[in-house]
Amino acid sequence: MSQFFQQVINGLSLGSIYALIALGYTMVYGILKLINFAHSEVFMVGAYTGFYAAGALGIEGLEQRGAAFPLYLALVVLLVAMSASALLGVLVERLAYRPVRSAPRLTPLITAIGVSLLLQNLGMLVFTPNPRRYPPIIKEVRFELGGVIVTNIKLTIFLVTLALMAGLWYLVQRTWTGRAMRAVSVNLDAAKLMGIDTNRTISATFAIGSALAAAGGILFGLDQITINPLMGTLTGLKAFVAAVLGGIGNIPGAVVGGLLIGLAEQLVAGYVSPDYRDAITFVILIVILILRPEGILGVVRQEKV
Amino acid sequence: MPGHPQLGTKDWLIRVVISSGVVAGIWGLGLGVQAGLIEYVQRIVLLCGINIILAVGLNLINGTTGQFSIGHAGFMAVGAYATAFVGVKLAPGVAAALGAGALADGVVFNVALLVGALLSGVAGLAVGVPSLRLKGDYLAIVTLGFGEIIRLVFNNTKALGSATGYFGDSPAGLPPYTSFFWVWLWVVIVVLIVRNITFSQSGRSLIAIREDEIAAEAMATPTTRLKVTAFTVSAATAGIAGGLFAHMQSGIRPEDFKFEKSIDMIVMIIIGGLGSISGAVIGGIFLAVTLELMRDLQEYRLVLYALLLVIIMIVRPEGLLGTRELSLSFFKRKAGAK
Amino acid sequence: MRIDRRSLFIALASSTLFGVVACKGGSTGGGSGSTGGGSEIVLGHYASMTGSTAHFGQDTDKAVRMAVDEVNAAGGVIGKKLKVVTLDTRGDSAEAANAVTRLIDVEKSTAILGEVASSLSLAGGRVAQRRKIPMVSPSSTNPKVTEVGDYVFRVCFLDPFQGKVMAKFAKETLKVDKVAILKDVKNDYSIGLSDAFKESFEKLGGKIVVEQSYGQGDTDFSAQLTAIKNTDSQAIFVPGYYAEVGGIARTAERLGVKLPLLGGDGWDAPDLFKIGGEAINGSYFSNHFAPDAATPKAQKFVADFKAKYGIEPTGLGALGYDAAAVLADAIKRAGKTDTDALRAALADTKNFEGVTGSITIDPQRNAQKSAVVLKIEGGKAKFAATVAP
Amino acid sequence: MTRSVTTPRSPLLALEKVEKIFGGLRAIGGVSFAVEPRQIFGLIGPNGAGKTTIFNVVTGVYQPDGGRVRFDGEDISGWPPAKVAARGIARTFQNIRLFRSMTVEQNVMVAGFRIHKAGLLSAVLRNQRYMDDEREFRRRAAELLDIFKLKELAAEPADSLPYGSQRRLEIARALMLSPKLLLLDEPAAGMNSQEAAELEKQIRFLRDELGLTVVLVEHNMSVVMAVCENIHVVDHGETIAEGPPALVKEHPKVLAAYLGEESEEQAVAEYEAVSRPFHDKPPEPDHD
Amino acid sequence: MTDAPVLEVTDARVSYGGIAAVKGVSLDVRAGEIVTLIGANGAGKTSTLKSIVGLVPLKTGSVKIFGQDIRAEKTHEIVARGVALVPEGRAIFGNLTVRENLQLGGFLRRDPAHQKRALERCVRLFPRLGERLSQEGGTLSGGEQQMLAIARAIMAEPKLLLLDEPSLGLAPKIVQEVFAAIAEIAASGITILLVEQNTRLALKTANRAYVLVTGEIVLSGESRALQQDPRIRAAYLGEDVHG
Repeated sequence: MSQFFQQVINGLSLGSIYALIALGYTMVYGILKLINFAHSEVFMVGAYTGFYAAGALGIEGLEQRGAAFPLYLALVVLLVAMSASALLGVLVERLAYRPVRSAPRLTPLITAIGVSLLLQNLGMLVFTPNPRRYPPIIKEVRFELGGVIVTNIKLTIFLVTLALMAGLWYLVQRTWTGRAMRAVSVNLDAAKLMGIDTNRTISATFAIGSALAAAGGILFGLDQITINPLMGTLTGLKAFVAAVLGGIGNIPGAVVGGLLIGLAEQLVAGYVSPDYRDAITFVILIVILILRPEGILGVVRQEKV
Repeated sequence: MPGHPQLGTKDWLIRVVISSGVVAGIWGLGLGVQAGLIEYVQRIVLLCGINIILAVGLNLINGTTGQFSIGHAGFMAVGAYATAFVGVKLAPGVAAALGAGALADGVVFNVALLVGALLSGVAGLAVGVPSLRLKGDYLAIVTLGFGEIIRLVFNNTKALGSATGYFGDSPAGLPPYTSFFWVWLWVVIVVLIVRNITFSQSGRSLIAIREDEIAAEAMATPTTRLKVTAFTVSAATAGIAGGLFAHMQSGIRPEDFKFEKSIDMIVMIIIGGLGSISGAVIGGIFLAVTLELMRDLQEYRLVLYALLLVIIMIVRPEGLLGTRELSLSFFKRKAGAK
Repeated sequence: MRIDRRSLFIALASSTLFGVVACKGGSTGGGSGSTGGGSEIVLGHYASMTGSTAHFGQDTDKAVRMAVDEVNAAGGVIGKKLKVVTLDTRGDSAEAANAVTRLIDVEKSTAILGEVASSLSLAGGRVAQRRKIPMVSPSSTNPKVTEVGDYVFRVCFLDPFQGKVMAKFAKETLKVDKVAILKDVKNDYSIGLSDAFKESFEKLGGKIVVEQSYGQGDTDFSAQLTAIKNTDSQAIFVPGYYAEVGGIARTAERLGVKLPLLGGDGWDAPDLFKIGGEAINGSYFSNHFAPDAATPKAQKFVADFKAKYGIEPTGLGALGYDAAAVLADAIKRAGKTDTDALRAALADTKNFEGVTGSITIDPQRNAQKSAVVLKIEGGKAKFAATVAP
Repeated sequence: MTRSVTTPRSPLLALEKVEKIFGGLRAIGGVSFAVEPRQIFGLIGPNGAGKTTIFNVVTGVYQPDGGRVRFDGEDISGWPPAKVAARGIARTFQNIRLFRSMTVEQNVMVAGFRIHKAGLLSAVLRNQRYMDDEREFRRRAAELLDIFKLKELAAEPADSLPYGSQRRLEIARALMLSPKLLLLDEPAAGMNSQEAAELEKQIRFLRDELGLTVVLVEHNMSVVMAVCENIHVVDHGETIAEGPPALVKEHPKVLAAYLGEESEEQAVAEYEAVSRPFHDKPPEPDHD
Repeated sequence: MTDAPVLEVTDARVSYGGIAAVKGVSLDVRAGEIVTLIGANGAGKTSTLKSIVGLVPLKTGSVKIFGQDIRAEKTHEIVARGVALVPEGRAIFGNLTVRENLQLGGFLRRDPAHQKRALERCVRLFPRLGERLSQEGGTLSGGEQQMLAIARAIMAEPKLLLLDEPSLGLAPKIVQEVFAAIAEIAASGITILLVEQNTRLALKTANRAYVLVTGEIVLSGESRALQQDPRIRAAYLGEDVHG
């Protein structure tokens, strides 16, 4: 039984990371109806920025002396990574997506795949393909509950994800920026007529989604120990599936979807075979899209004829 | 072809003569290529042919029918593994019956290719039936998922070598059946099949599905059946390409059929122009050649490759030809499909 | 406007087409050397310089170039300088075969070096074999690689041997009877090694309690380790690459799995200690050489490499160095660049003092080498035992 | 105008208490009517009254949530659109749905799929059966294009046609199905009075010469009143009146809910002006 | 008020992919006026409105708001100058509540005091909306959606209101209600440019009118005079006026 709970705990923390990334996918899809494949690379860049920022702040020296990395510096690392990713997300939208915004739907999709490939390969060039150990910007503390081992990092991941989801939900539902985003997602031209600077709103969406991905990247690094330039590919794909599972465009849905994918993956790996941990995600994707394409929390909208 | 006369024996005779001429032409060309080109260039020429088959086949579903698959590498994998496996199992028997040599090899290879095409077609059918109810991005993502699942299955199948891949029973790997003659003969066959489908009643209906599915249905078009058919044919052609690829490589492994391979195929048809057969041909050649030419760029190669893709999408998303066709006299076609 | 753009693209397309024709001439890039007549001997190296296994190719390439530079600094071989031409495989077997074909046809390579991954060595090896150009793989340990034919060699030991070494060590030295296996199913090396270990270990009377798996590039191993934790295994055999092994060690520690990890030469990289940290202490792996019991030659190699590139060499690098050195030595002994003579000289390699130990090529064209078992203590790999073939 | 004599024959199309609900909203709530063979039948009502929804239920685009649709003695409720079309119901669309990049001729030929005999294999082999098929389709398409004065435009891409011609092309395409029943959704929308008058003639031609039954959704009252023999009026998804034009025009419920309180002629004229959907030509690519 | 007209369009041309939809339209609207632009389907009315607010690019010509050339400005900047457009087909935000729709209408006037005041005004103008503030916009009836669209447009208290076919698809009774509200809005001092197919109604409501046929102004003048003009009928029905 403790094994089961251990798998559940691990699944939830993994799922939380998927959820954080899924939020970015879901926001962008909601507003532009675009699968932002490059989002997984924004996540990767976020993780690397955190890696280098921690290095610049002297984490290696502290570690060698056995000293903990101060919390305020950890927050600085987080902030730097989130800003860098936000900037990257905005740039990608500006340079690659905006020119094809009004093109047929598949053009932006392929553009997104292209940008994803580009950033991946740039990542290998700049960061080198070698996996890196993630610096312990938060010192890991372990505690055991009835044979189940929980770490402060796993708890942090879970709580940060819930907090960011709540914050995002508040932003979208209760603030002017959020209202503008929702207006843009329903009807771009009508939003313009309200006096909304739609380009700025779309940029803001990319910035926020990308910042969340960077947070996910850092938490991922802390939890999973190593990062590499290809870390985003599969993780991003799973996060996207999470967004679809929860109902694309739906913020709580992304989180529910992320947690479910994380759990499913972990349980399949633990009880069926780790060989099929990736396959289960795709199986879930296929099943959900065929049975309920609007996702768990999504709303059906019938096409007008 | 308005006012086409009755097809008489003479017409069939002409067709047979033309076909024989084409076969002989490819054969002769093959001899020339073997004699005149270094093996490196020969390999690129083979790759071009395989790419053309991939691109023309994928174009039938992505371009003509407007249903977006980004997981076609999976079908290529099915064809590759099936062809390789069947070829290995078949070879001793056929060699015993016909005597070892070019004839036996040709028989084994083409039977194996057909089996490969059949099985990848079946895989296409199995994937297409549930998936093709979806549209646009969602369909794309599901095909991606299926493509990955197919690869994971091969990755976990011991009998086919798991991650090491399948190389047949001999340490030297699969026999190098793939020659200029077979590749380009199959190029001609696949291009002809796809072209004849595209410019027929079924092809018109496929384009109608792309243009407006609801209207197509209202015109009594069995859209699902047609989409699945196109998907199956498309998967089968990918299977043929896979089989040719396997025997060019002397061996295959799951890693050969990753998502990136599907992207490569999409890049081919995007470059040429979605919906254009001649565009797909150009795109297939372009990709094989460009990737080779850029090899000297080392680690910058893939960066440039991705950059090229993005720039094409921004500057010329409809590709080189759009949905137009180059009017090659080879096709003997009037400007009907413009 | 539209017309202009179209013609631009057509021009682009046709220019690449002409590129092929130009290739026929045989002089693209830097490959202008020719067999025999020129002042240079071209060694073609094909490696994954990009893609997910790029660090293998890059590490190997650095060492290969270093070896060649050293040979050239010492005056070259048979009066000629060696020249390395490296082509990328992107970790893709079609590209590997393309690359080898081009190395032979266009770059006019006398011999071929590569690849790290066995499947790519197989793809490239078949081309080399067909064209009768000698090829030396630095670090492909899958037995099938040299079975391709008589022109394919390697300078590393084979997976069955390595598996036997670790099985014997586990059963006889560590005295464990029950072992869990955690293998990388996307990696043929890992699968081969795991099979070899399993066979030997069971032959010795041990028991494989559970077999778990992961895929190269994975970062989450908690499900597998949680499952292993709930068995009565006494050790875990992890025949993978260092990056995942480091993560596995950390995850095991985190989950309270206090079992020693056992592995193979894929562990050998400085990053293993960086990634694994303290969690990797107390683990054992088989390798080509032990740094602390290293020969002066090996020590010099490590020092030179660090001086030249600013980073520690990996085991892959050491083997790359040896492969290039063995090849240079064979050319010297053959006295000419004739491929048959070179092949014969390679096959004749005996007791060559390499960085990774003494190399003798056996009739199957594999290197007969002894293996060492290293124990990790305090962030360093220390010599624990030597196992001869 | 020839008024068909009501016959005791069974109706060609019969709706029995058909219901359709969208997310709690009742788009049609129990509509029943019957269309006799060779009748020109009008279906009118204010925008959003559910007329197009009725078409969509009949043609299988939507599944009815209640009631039945009978066609030619067969219950076709819930059939998929292609099956309904193959059974003999053809339609046009409110917002033109042509295959835009295809030529005018090809648009018409698409609708020949139902009767094509040459399968994929024939197409691949380009055998006699395929040749016969193609020739036959071309002949029929030419005939239809001739009727609708589109012959000269046969090789033009459909989206390059003027609005009125696109509307006619949609009808020609529908006729390629050789249907028994033709549903026309606002065929006069966007036509000027001359074009509308021409359309009236064409609709009568369809019935008189081709023996078709026609159901018409239309806002152009002069067209409706001129060609329809029977008119069914819906409002808010429910039937409020049915009968011949003269009767419907004077029905108090129709006057109250639909034409307003002004004098009838004025109201008709006003209605005409108000309720035509507007398409600023050419349409922009839609962004949704 | 200054002498400059609220809106002055000079020789505006709009085309879509090479096909001209508006071929040199010039018109002006002065403070306090209701001006109507009438014409049949496809005459270019909507395109003219869209070009004024920058939703479609002008090929040539200029648009001036209070004498300021706004051709280079983006839609949201033009809106910020006090121009509001009620688009054809209403374009309300279907899955946002009525209240949120209205709030967004006042996106440029976000201070709570203004929002409260403007909301109250809208509810006074259209009491039906007041009952449905927390309902999703998409669940409103056609007439209510039109009212919401108009109310949303005046939330920011524009100086110039552009209305595109407010009567479209509405039953006559509702049309009367909507037009009564338009008259009230005009009375409150907002200048109005009304695009309408319902010629009679439009001429009844407006002070002046322009008649648009296939992208060109063929007739203009006082509404009262135009009401009697036989050419109106010709223009409206799309018959050839040029002779």
